[in-house]
Parts: sequence; structure tokens; C-alpha cells
Amino acid sequence: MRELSMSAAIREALAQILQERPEAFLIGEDIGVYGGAFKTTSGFVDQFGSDRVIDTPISEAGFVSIAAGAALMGSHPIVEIMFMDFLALAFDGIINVAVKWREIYGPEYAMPMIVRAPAGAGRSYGPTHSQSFEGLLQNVPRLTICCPSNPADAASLLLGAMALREPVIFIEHKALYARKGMVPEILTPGAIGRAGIVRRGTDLTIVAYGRQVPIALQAAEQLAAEGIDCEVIDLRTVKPLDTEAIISSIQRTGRGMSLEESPIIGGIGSEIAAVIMEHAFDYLEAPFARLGAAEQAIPCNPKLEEQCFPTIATVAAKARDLVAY
Amino acid sequence: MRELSMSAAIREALAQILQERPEAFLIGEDIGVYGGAFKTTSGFVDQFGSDRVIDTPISEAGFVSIAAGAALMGSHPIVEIMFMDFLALAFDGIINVAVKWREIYGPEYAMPMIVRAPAGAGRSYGPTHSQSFEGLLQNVPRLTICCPSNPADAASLLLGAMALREPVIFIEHKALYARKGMVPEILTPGAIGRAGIVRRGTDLTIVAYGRQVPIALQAAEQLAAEGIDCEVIDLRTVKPLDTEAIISSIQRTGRGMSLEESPIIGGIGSEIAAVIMEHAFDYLEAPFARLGAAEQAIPCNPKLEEQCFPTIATVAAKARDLVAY
Amino acid sequence: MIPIMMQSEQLTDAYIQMSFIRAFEHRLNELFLQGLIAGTTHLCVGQEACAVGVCQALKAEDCLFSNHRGHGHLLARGADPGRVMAEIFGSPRGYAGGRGGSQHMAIGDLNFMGTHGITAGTIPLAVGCALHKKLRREPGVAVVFFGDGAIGEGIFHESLNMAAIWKVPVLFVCENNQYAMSTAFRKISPVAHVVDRASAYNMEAHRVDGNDVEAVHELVAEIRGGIAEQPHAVLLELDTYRVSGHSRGDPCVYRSREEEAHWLALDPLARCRRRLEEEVAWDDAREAALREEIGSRLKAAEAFAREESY
Amino acid sequence: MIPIMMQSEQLTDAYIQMSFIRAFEHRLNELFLQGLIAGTTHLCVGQEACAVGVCQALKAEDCLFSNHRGHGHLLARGADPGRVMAEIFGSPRGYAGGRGGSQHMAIGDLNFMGTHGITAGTIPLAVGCALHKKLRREPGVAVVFFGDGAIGEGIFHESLNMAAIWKVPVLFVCENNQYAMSTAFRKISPVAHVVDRASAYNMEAHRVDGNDVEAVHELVAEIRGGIAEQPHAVLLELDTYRVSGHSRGDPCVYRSREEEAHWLALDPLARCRRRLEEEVAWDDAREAALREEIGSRLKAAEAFAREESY
Ligand SMILES: Cc1ncc(C[n+]2csc(CCOP(=O)(O)OP(=O)(O)O)c2C)c(N)n1
Ligand SMILES: Cc1ncc(C[n+]2csc(CCOP(=O)(O)OP(=O)(O)O)c2C)c(N)n1
Ligand SMILES: [Mg+2]
Ligand SMILES: [Mg+2]
Repeated sequence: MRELSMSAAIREALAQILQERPEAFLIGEDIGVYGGAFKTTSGFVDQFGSDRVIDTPISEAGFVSIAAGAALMGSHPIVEIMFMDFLALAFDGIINVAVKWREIYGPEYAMPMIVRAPAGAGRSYGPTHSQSFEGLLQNVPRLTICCPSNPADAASLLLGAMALREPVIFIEHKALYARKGMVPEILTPGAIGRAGIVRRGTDLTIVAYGRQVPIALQAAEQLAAEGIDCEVIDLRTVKPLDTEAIISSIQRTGRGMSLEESPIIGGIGSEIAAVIMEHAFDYLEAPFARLGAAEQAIPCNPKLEEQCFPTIATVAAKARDLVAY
Repeated sequence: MRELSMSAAIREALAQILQERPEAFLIGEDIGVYGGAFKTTSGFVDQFGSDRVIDTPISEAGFVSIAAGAALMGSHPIVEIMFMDFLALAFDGIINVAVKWREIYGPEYAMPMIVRAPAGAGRSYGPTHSQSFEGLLQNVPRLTICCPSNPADAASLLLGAMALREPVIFIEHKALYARKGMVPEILTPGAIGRAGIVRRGTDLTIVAYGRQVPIALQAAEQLAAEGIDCEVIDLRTVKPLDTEAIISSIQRTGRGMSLEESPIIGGIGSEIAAVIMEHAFDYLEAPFARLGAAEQAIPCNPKLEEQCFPTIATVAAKARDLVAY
Repeated sequence: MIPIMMQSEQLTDAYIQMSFIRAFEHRLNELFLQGLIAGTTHLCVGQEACAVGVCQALKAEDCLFSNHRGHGHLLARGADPGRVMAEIFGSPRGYAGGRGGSQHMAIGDLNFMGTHGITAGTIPLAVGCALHKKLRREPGVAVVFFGDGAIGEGIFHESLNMAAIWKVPVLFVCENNQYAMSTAFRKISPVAHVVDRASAYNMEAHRVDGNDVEAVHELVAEIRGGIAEQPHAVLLELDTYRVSGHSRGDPCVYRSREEEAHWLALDPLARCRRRLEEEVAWDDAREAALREEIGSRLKAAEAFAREESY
Repeated sequence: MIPIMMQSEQLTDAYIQMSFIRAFEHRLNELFLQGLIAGTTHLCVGQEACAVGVCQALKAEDCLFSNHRGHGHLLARGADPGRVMAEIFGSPRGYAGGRGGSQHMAIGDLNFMGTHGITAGTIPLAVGCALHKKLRREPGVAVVFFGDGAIGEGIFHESLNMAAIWKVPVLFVCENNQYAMSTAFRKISPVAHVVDRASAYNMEAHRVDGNDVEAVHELVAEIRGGIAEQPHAVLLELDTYRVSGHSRGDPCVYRSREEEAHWLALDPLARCRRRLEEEVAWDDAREAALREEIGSRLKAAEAFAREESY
């Protein structure tokens, strides 16, 4: 084990993929000599050449669908969307092409590709550079969506996404890039669709992903001091959802809440609430609660921005409510 | 009152808008001499001229954002997207522009526009002409989404959407266009965000919208014969959701289910389930259930297509389960 | 480069194929009008020379993409008419198991990578296919058929731009049939021809009579050879006419009967037959024999298509 | 048409504005480097003649749209520097109440309808604005600033196509500063100039030295007059150079110091000053007085911007 930042871990996983998989290539804006807006591909164009690390014009719709076309032929492209907000320009390629070809024509027509998208708020980038679309995209049939919360998971999910040979949206929270964590010496593919219990507890389940996981853990610490023992689930992939892990935790705790980066209405938390309702209804001692992004454009001002998202304080307050229910 | 098909009712409401509102214009593909793929604008170009009924090239992203630009100046465009599936090409204009300008700059920068989108399955149009994106779009902050189920509502919601002076996604289910219903002589704006109770009942609440409403009503008839008395709520707008109507119904019935045209995961039903959990938890006698589109591309074959959606039989079966819970 | 001339057997074969495609489409139309087929369909009557001229000039390793009006492209590439019709019938025997219908078919064995219901949606897929060929040094050219209406989509621009800067082996085939649904090309294009867009991408471009199967074949053979020799992108415009309505039940109120008559006089089948009369002394007897053969192939296809259902 | 000549007062005014914009951007850069401003920013150092030359030639009824690199456009249009800076500071006093930050400002009173963080995203808005003007017979021209990188987006193509066929009063101003982030224009464009795209839309197009404020002003005044007389769409390319890095903390490894030096010699401010020396005997004393005035205006702006916060 060694300590790496999330961006370093992603960079290492990408390098490993490029080394091991001749069918893999990277494609996106300014990923070559610039190394990507978040420097996750720095040095790659020198190491792997411009055939494996392809700089594009500013044409998100085009290069997402171009990647899908290459994938159909046997390539395995890894697309970088500079900020996830810009993926809105390329939804047709995801919704009407990448996930559909295999559905219509069968597995030999799969379009294996990973769309990496730095996302989320917390860096004062303002209303067009801070969104996270997992809530919206979960409604696309059979689309896989990963949201790692730490360096080790980012690397293993990236390798797991490659192994899947399906279109995968890979959401990297911008505010996590610089965060460090322990990473195994040898990177191996992680299971897609498996959540992790990152803190055991008996009173309440907090289901989180991405940058909400550290918030959940910190809130759990604080609550522990008050005698409230929280279990924290890191979803890792928000679709497919690890319903088993969520349900069995709720069956033990009887109470729960979700934390998410998407707006609450139609978000990941709504799906979790519905699943819990269906499968753990009789175990629930309090209504499952949802915290997430506010129903508004994400402001640039850091204070206003922070107010749009769950914080340790709001999580702890909600947890107290639930326990007192 | 008189009997009109839903397309005739929509056509009449559009004509009324064009007559009364000089700032309104229609824009979209083949809406002029062709009258639109579903004939909702037939004859308009002769009646109102090509300045009010604007045929475009096949450029969905472009004309949605162009409409937004005109709206910013004081126009009130009504955009027709020939099939909702094609709206995937124009999500940037909705997500990053139409709803955002007002959020960032204030109410004088609103972009009042209606995006009409024929949607949904049931006509064997296949995987790229049968989708309905309300599930996905509900996650966009402050976006209004209407889904009328009958001619009278279609007309009144269209006028209500005009009165709102906000971006509104107006989903017209293709399978409902030819369905007839009673419509008032004088069309007036309906309230946006208000559901209707279209059948009173005491045992179970079925929450539906669009073409799922007639299915719910027919299932309710069948169940009534078995002694199960269903209440049926027609949402009319899926965002904002009329949470009050839903909650008070569930408080009376204690049991419920949703029917929707979107895929279930992250769909409208998930949001409803989460809302009920939060606000009517103590009244629930059974877990709230969700029925909706299958997690797959919608097939062309009519039988396979039908299997992807709730039917009277599956609704009735689920209702029996819930009552027996 | 020596101009490529079509052999008379090829011309005969082209005529047979074009005749079959037309008969196939006419039969489909009847079946639709009889209510035997669900959904919608887009016929290529009048455009047979585009499909046949292009496909005949391609090689097995070339990969094809098409759009919503793809029956002709599929058949010209060698698709089994029974399975195409089965797909349109929504049969499990169809090329997409009845899931795709008229607008969605793919045949991997023929390197036919897919037709598609989203206008212009396969243009970037062809560029991606060509990019793959270039990166993996695989032989062949990516070819995509699209209509004049597809030019309106932004993805047309993005795709051509990237194909041009990356010099990938792709042939963009625009069948300019003068209309996108009810919309005349001249109403949505500020320039007279699709090829007038090519200069924006510094792209090799050609325009040819799309109702002249020989001209199409010979030009495409030459272009294809050029791309195979030195990978690059080419835009080809085929002037033709959508004789049928846009889709089922379109009375074509947006165009004149005179215009239709003008184009009818340029019918690709009639012209090809005249050439065959010159070249191989094609006569009424051979025509009658062909009709008969087509009739029985069509019957067999239909029987196959209708035999099994969900 | 009689060529429009810039008056010497206008030239002096242009120089003052350009000097102010540059000082504003330099000061912002310092504040960013000191960590006093959150988020990111895009400076227009080196491109001041584009903003000032264009805006000076426009009229009050014209409506403006801009992109992520919009400070110069805003200031040249007459924005209050204190409120622009306040916005960048995220202050409630900013033009978007601190919600928008550096990339998102609008000033209705000046018909400045918005800058925007999505590349090419305001191009269709300008077309929509122009369409509104045409439909409602409102005076003025819609003007949108965008960069050479925006050409890559499909919406550029869709917007120009519709503007051309509908003949709406819109001026597309492309500041070709040679780079989109790290990507040289020549790497992502198969044609040498942005104006080479205009023929695809049969659109009037002009290209001019964007570092020559007089040339920009005079050309834009002429174009604007032409559009006002007879509504139509025009594409204008301004050759310039992004002297600063793309955004905060870009070391510009992707370009050479020689290239930077070449463009530094073409600095729009230095050139304008030389012209002023000829025209109005501008001298060191006036320059010193201007510096002083700018310094105090900037101080006032900064004080205003930093006084109030959330
Ligand atoms: C993105 C998208 N927009 C609109 C449509 C609806 N539509 C189907 S075919 C068609 C016309 C296409 O015209 P063209 O490209 O010229 O092909 P043609 O039908 O003439 O063969 C339209 C508008 C669509 N299928 N996809
Ligand atoms: C849709 C979209 N894609 C990518 C970006 C990221 N981005 C911001 S500015 C920029 C470069 C833009 O280049 P250009 O248009 O030439 O303007 P310049 O920065 O040179 O002024 C990029 C890629 C974005 N903001 N929006
Ligand atoms: Mg056409
Ligand atoms: Mg630039």
C-alpha cells in the first residue's frame, strides 16, 4: 500500500489500461500536452503517443458518438468530458446510441466505452461547471454509473469498468482529486455494482457516494460522540445500485438517509428510498430521508455554494431527527 | 362542452395562444405546410403566416437554444420536438440555458418557452421513437414538466404553461392523440402543479399520468368488481409534483402505487415513493409500489413493446398484492 | 488514376438488384396499407441507384452505416430479403429480432454496422469506425448514408470536422433526395448543394447524378480506391428524388405534381434498362423473366417473414 | 458605402478603455494568485482591441452575448468595473449577485444579455435574439463574441445555418486568439481561417487584424450599418492572441516563447498608442495621467467589490 491522491490513482489506472489493452485509447479535449483540465492524463501523450491519447476539437456530442463507433468495431475508448456539465451536449450519444446498439442488436454489437466526467461542486466554478448528472442519468436503461469516493476505489472501479465491456459513466468528483488515500501496490478490477460498508453501526444507515462519503463519515464521528452509532455505505456505483447491501443494512438499523451530489427531486436518494420501501418496509422505524443538492443553479460564491449541499451539520441534524422519530 | 380528440384540443389551444399572444410563435420541424408529424399544427401556417409558424432544419439543439434566445428578449416560443427521443440532442439548451438564465440573473432574464414533445410507446415506432424523458428531466432544478392524460387537460395545461412564463416541457403521449374527451367551449388556463383525483376510492391510491391514467382507471374498474376500491390520481404535471394531493390520498387509503411511462429506476414513481415515505410514513400499511417502463430499449414488435409497460392486468395484480399485504 | 468502367455483368446485376429493391418497397407499401405491419416505414423508391451503385463499388472489408431509409442499402449490401422483411414485420427472425423494426437493422457478417432512427446519428459512428480502422491498421473504408436533412444537425459538422483533421478513411454519402420530410432542401440550406459544405472542412467532395447507377458505381469505385490508398475523408452528394412520400400516408402536399413528373422522367430503373438494351440487348422477354423471378423471391421472403411471430 | 473613419476622440477613448481593461485583468490576476478570489477566471489580455473596437461601433439598441472570456466585452460595453469585479469576488453587489462569477454576467440596462460558461452556448441565443428582433420589428443587431474553439461545436453550425436561411440581423464575432485552451487552431481546423467556414452558409464574412482597434471599429461600424439597413447574418473573424494563459495557473507549455514574442510585438495597446502619438500628440505626461486615473478607478472598483460579502 502507498498513499496517492485520487487523481494520481486514476492516472495510474489509466496508464495500466493503456499498457495492457491495445484496444483502449483516450479521447477528449486538451488531454494531450495539457494533460487534461485536472491533469489526470499528464505526460501520457509522450508515453503512449497521439494515437492513444487523442486531443479533440470542442465537440462533445461528436467525440462521444465517435467513441461509440470505434467501440462498435472493437476499440475500448475512454472519453474525458472536461466538466460533466458539458455531457448535456452529448446525451444523444449515450441514450440513443451507446446503450442502445447492444439492446437492439445483441451482445456482439456492444459499445464498450468509459465516459470519464469530472463533476460536482465545492470549487466555486459556478452554475455551468459544478453539476453532477448521475440523478438524471440513472433513468437511462442499463447505463452503468460509477462514483468513487477515494483513490483506491477510483482505480479499481476504472479497471472494473473496463472489464465490464459496456458503456460506463465514470464520475470523478472534482473536490476529491487532491484528497489522498491508501492504494494497493497492484491495481486490480473492482466489482461494479457492489457497495462497501465503510463504517459499521447499529442505529442508522447513511447511504452516500463520491464526496458525500467523507461528509457522512465525519458526521458519523460527531454523532458517535452523542451516542448515535451510524453505519455508512459507500455506494461506489449508483447504477446498478447495490440494493442488497442497502436493504440488509436498513434491516439492521431500521433507519436511514441518503446523501447525494444530484438535486434531490428524482435523484439517487429517491431511488434508494423507493427500493427500501419495497424491500425493507417492515423493518423501517422512521421514514428514510434524503439530503442532496438544492433545487437551484449552483452558485459561484463559496458560501452560497456550500449552502446548496449536505454538510456535516445538516447530516447530523437529520440523523438526530431520525433517531428521535 | 364538446367532444374533441387530444390533438384537436391541443391544436385549438395553440390557435388561441397565437391569436391572443403576439409574442408567441411556433417553431419546429415540418410544422408548417406538413402540419407536424402528428398534425397538431395543420393549417396554421396559412392562418398565422410563416413568421408565427416557423419550419426549421433538422437542428434540435439549435432551435431549442434559439427559442431560448428569443424568449430572453420577450418572445414566448412554443417549440415542437417531433419525437421526444430527439430532445436528447437539445438537453444542453434546457439544462444549461433555459432554466439557468433566470436562476443566475433574476426574473427579468426568464426564458418563457414551451417545449412540446410527442412521447411514449404503444405505436410500434421502435427504440428511438418511443421514449419519454420525464423521469430523467425531473432531476433538472426548477424545470416544469406537464403530462396531460386527456383532451381537456391538454388544452388547459398548455394555456397554464403559457401563463407561467417559465421553461415548460410539455409531454404529449402519442397514443393519446386520437383519444376523444369532453372539452369546455371556452379554453382557460389550468393550474400547473395540481393533480386531479379522477376516481375516488378508499382502499388504494394509484398515482398515474399521461396514457397510464386510462390504464389505471380501467384497472380500478376491474378491481372494483372484486371489492377493491381504488382512488386514481392524475398528476397532470409530474414536476412540480402535487405532493399534497398524493399525501392526503395515501393518508386516507394507506396503500399506493405509481404507474409511469419512464423506466422505473430513477423515475417519477421513485420520487413519489420517497415523498410518501417522508410525509405519510405513519399512514402506510403496505410499501408503495412502482410500475413503469422496463429497463430496456423499447422494442418495435407490438407484443414485446406492450410487455415493457404496465397493463390493466399487471396493475390489478399489483393492487391485489398491496391490499393483501 | 485510370477511370473505372463498369462491366456489363455488373450493370445487369445492378439492374436486377434495383428492380428487386423497388419491388420489395412496393410490396411493403401494400402490406402497410393493408394494416399488416405496425409502426412506420420509409421507402427508397426512386433512390435505388444510390444504394446499388455505392454498395456494388465497395469491398467486403468496408463497413456500412445507414439511416432511417435503409432497406435499399441493406439489400444492396447483400442482406437476406426475408430477414429484412421479417424485421419490418417485428418477427423474431428479423435482423434485430423484431426489436428494431424498419429503422433499426445491423448485419455484422456483412459489416453492415447499423441503420438508425436518429437523423445524422450514424455519421459520427462511421467516423469512429474509420478512426478504429486507422488506429488498429485494419483495412477498408467506413461508409455512411444519410439524407440532405441530416446536414442540419450539428453532429454532421462535428463529424466532418474531426474526420478531416484526423484524415480517417470515411466516405460520407449524402443522398440528396430534395426533401427532408416536407422540407425542401432549398428552404433549409443557404447553399445550392450539399457539396458546397465541403470547403468548410477542406474536404474532397463530389457530386453526381444519383439516378445513374453507372455514374455512381464508377465514381464510388474511384473514390474508394483513393481512400484505400491514402486514408482521408470524402463527401459525396448523390442527386436523386424521394418518389414515395416521406413515410406511410404522406400525400406530399408540399410539392408539385410537375416536379414529380420531372423526376419520374429521370427514373433510375428506366435509365438503367435503356443502357442494358444497348449493352446486353436486354428485352421484354428477359424483363418478364426477371419480374417473375423477383415475384417468387419476394413471395418467399414474405412467407419467411410472416411464418413466425411473437 | 462611404468607409467609416474613426474620429480621434474615439481613438483616444478606445485607448483609455483598452488600457483600463488590461489593468483590470492584470489586477484580477494578482488577486487570484493571492488566493483572494475563488473559482477560476479567463483573462483577455492581448485581446482588448477586439472588445473595444466592436463595442464602440455598436449602438444602444444592439444586444450583446459573450462567452467565458467576457470581462473585456462587459467593460467595453460600459459595465461598472466595481460590479464586474464584485461578481468575480462572488459579492452580492455583482451583476449576478455573486451567483455567476467570472463566467456569468448579464446587464439588461446595457442590452448585455449574458456571458456563459458553455463554449458556443450563446451563439444560438444571439440568433434567437435576432429572430425576435426580426419577428417583432425591433431595431438593432444581435452580436455574439466567441472563440476559435467554439467553431468545433455543432451548435455553431446549426446557428449559422439558421441565421443564414432566415436572414436575421446577427453579427457573429469570432476572436481567433489562436488557441482553445492548449489546442492550437491549426490542429482542430482543416481550414486556415474561421471565415473559410462562411461559404458553407453563403454568409457575408470578414477577417481583420483584431489587434488594430481602428480597423476593427471601422469594419464593424460598416458591417453594422449594412445589417441595420437590410437584416442578414455576418461572420467576422478577428485575428488576435491570448497573451495570458487559458485560465488561472496555465504555464502555456503548448506554445513557444518565440510565438509569444511575435505577438507581443503586435500588442494592440502599443499600436494604438503609436497612432495616438500621431493623431493627438499623445505623450508620456498624458500616459502617466491616464495610468494614475486608471489606478484610482481600479482601487475604487476593488474597494466596492470587496466591501460587502455573503
Ligand atoms: C434527430 C431527429 N430529428 C428528426 C427526426 C424525424 N425525421 C425522420 S426522417 C426525417 C427527414 C430526414 O430527411 P433526410 O435526412 O433528407 O432523409 P430522407 O428522409 O429524405 O431520406 C425527419 C425530420 C429524426 N428521426 N431524428
Ligand atoms: C461545452 C464546453 N466544452 C468545453 C469547455 C471547456 N473550455 C472552456 S474555455 C475552452 C476553450 C475555448 O476556446 P475558445 O473558444 O477559442 O476561446 P478562448 O478561451 O480562446 O477565448 C474550453 C475547452 C466549456 N466551457 N464548454
Ligand atoms: Mg432527404
Ligand atoms: Mg481561442
